Amino acid sequence: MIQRLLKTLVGVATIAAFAGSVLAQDSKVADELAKYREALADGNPADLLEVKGEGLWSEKRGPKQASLEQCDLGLGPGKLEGAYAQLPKYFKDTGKVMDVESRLVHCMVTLQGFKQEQVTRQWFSKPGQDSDIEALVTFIGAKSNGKPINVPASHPEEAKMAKMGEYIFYRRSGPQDFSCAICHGQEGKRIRLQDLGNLTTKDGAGTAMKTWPSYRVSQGAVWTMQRRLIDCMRQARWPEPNYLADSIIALETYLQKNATGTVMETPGIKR
Amino acid sequence: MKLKFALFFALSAAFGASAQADKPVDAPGGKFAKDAEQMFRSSFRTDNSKYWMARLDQDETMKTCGLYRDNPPRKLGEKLEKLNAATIRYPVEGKLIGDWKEGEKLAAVGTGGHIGFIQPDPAGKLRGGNCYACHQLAKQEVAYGTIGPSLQHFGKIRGNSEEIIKYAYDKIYNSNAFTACTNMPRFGLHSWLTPEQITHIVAFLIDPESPVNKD
Amino acid sequence: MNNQRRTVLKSGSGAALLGMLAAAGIITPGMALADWNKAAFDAKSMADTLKALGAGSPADSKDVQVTGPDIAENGAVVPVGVASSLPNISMVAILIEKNPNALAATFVLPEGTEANVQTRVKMGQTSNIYALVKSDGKFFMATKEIKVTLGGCGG
Amino acid sequence: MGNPMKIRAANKDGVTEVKVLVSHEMETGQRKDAAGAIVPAWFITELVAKHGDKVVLSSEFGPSVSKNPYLAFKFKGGAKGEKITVSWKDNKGDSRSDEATIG
Repeated sequence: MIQRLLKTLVGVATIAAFAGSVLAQDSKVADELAKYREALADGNPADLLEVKGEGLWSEKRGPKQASLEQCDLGLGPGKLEGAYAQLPKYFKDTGKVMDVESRLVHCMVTLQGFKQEQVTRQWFSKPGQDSDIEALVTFIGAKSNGKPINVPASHPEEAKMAKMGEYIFYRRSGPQDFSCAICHGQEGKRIRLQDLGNLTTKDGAGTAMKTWPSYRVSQGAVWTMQRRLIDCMRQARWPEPNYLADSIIALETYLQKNATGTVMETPGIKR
Repeated sequence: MKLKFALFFALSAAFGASAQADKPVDAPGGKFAKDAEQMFRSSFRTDNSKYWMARLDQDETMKTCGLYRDNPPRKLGEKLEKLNAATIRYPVEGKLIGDWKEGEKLAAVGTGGHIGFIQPDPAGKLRGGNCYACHQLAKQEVAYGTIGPSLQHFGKIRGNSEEIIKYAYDKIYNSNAFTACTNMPRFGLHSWLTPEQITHIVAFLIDPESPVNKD
Repeated sequence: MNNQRRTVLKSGSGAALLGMLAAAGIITPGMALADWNKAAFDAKSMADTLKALGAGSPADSKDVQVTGPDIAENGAVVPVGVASSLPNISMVAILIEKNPNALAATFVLPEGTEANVQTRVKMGQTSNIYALVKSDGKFFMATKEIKVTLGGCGG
Repeated sequence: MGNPMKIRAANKDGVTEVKVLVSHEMETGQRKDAAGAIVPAWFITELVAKHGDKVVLSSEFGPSVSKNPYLAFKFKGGAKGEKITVSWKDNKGDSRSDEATIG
């Protein structure tokens, strides 16, 4: 036991010594990365999609030839300012906790008369194939820019979803033994050069959640939170969840709850 | 933080004040853990193959680590470490140190094994160790992660004794044999890397000619 | 910083909207568009590209700058710029040595337009970036290495 | 026709700075799709910016300009309320023009 303890202590001391020697190089790398990110910030291609989403929101479409202007995202029909920042939440009319995307699809089905399969077929874009959902979510997200995230999860159904999200966050499986927590449960770590953030804290979850939806330069597309989390599961080498799956909404509820109070800065732009 | 926990558990165990309980007081999901497991399982596309879905199954290590947020009480941790140590297999040839150049390639590769329908890896895509995602290794690679400790000059510092070589091999094969619930994958246990591939990564860490040690 | 950017966008959105209204083909394309320099864009090596641009072997100049970060987080989008204090610059080009085709873009600058252009390019790997300028009919060049890093989870 | 561009133009101390963001795939012609087939090249070849009737920048792009191209440049002159027009055409013959007012 004592031996084990000593081993750990020696290990920590060795790491600390290393950290010192690489610090100078690291800070230069960090400076150049900051320069890179700053250069991208002015001129975010997500802005092009936001304009498109704005058009789609007010355009009369679908079998019912209706716009989405009466869509209730939780603050009342047509109330968009700050709506994204307070999702996911419990909706009486469906009896479910819904995130921005499941609620948007609900509106497209109920208000515009689309079939769910029809509107979700292209839920994310591919080169040369635009996604209406991506554009709409970018537009809806931008309407919460500058607003604090507010998901207290005080309704019992919301509290339950947040708790179930926490369970999934720590659940390990697959050929790499991954869970969300192994990369996102500690302070001050990075994967390659990307800061990870501790998503169990307000700061970490806030930094992560406030910039979505976000234009990803590595993908050449805006990613919604559903897309982000479904891809996390792909990276964990797990099978593919359904779009709008409850497990994804549960994770979102958990993360938004942790991030509550953080001011949104969206659409973001990142690697 | 983790060290604090380790200290706490180590000390409490040493004083005989057993910290072992069947369940931690704050298990993730609380009273909804069972519901959450069911919901999670039923959230996947029905056209995922059975073989893919099997990747969601958890062994005892995974279950315990999740339950304790990767900080199991020391006694449980030791039990898991013994369990995992028993899984380690060695290459048929018996040689634990291979070709550092092969290891260097594997350390940089982060692809392989992705499934699903959006961006799966094509069949036969090389599965790498993705060591740089979490560790600093060769000096010239600046894009390294910090989830794990720096391994720069691994061999230069520790030498190339048989014990060190075996330690490196065992650690890569099954990291949980040393530290239960570490963030590091169990590369050998899951056949993510073959024993031969592991020997190449061992060489990358230990061979004096490897850029890990040379620069 | 992001919020600041949003403010800029908001105040400029009137202009963007105007742009949209005017967009539907009111201004016919093709006007004043020169012929695309196929030979230069198809050239593979630096030398062949310079030849196709009629630049020969340009002299290095301290009065030409390649701007951009030393490290790119992703090769798909690398912000680069060219700036120069040389007189009467009529043309600027950006070349990426290790790309399959070195030439990324050329800019013809009429009198009154400053020799200060920024854009974003793709880089397949870490490479030298060259800025080529034509000043008073003569070509000058400057270079900078940009490191392209692998990022994220790795796949 | 493509999607609208985002054009910002601001005059400060007699110099107008123009920033353009264009919606375009910018396919290199070297990428393979999921089935392993080469995706044909599709990229903007020419882009021209005008201040009123006067050309202030005329550029040629290759496929290594990033997806959704970004461009920033400055010219002497220009006044608040005057028009900036940006036009592009691509290798498939598609084209588009948008305009913005100098702010």
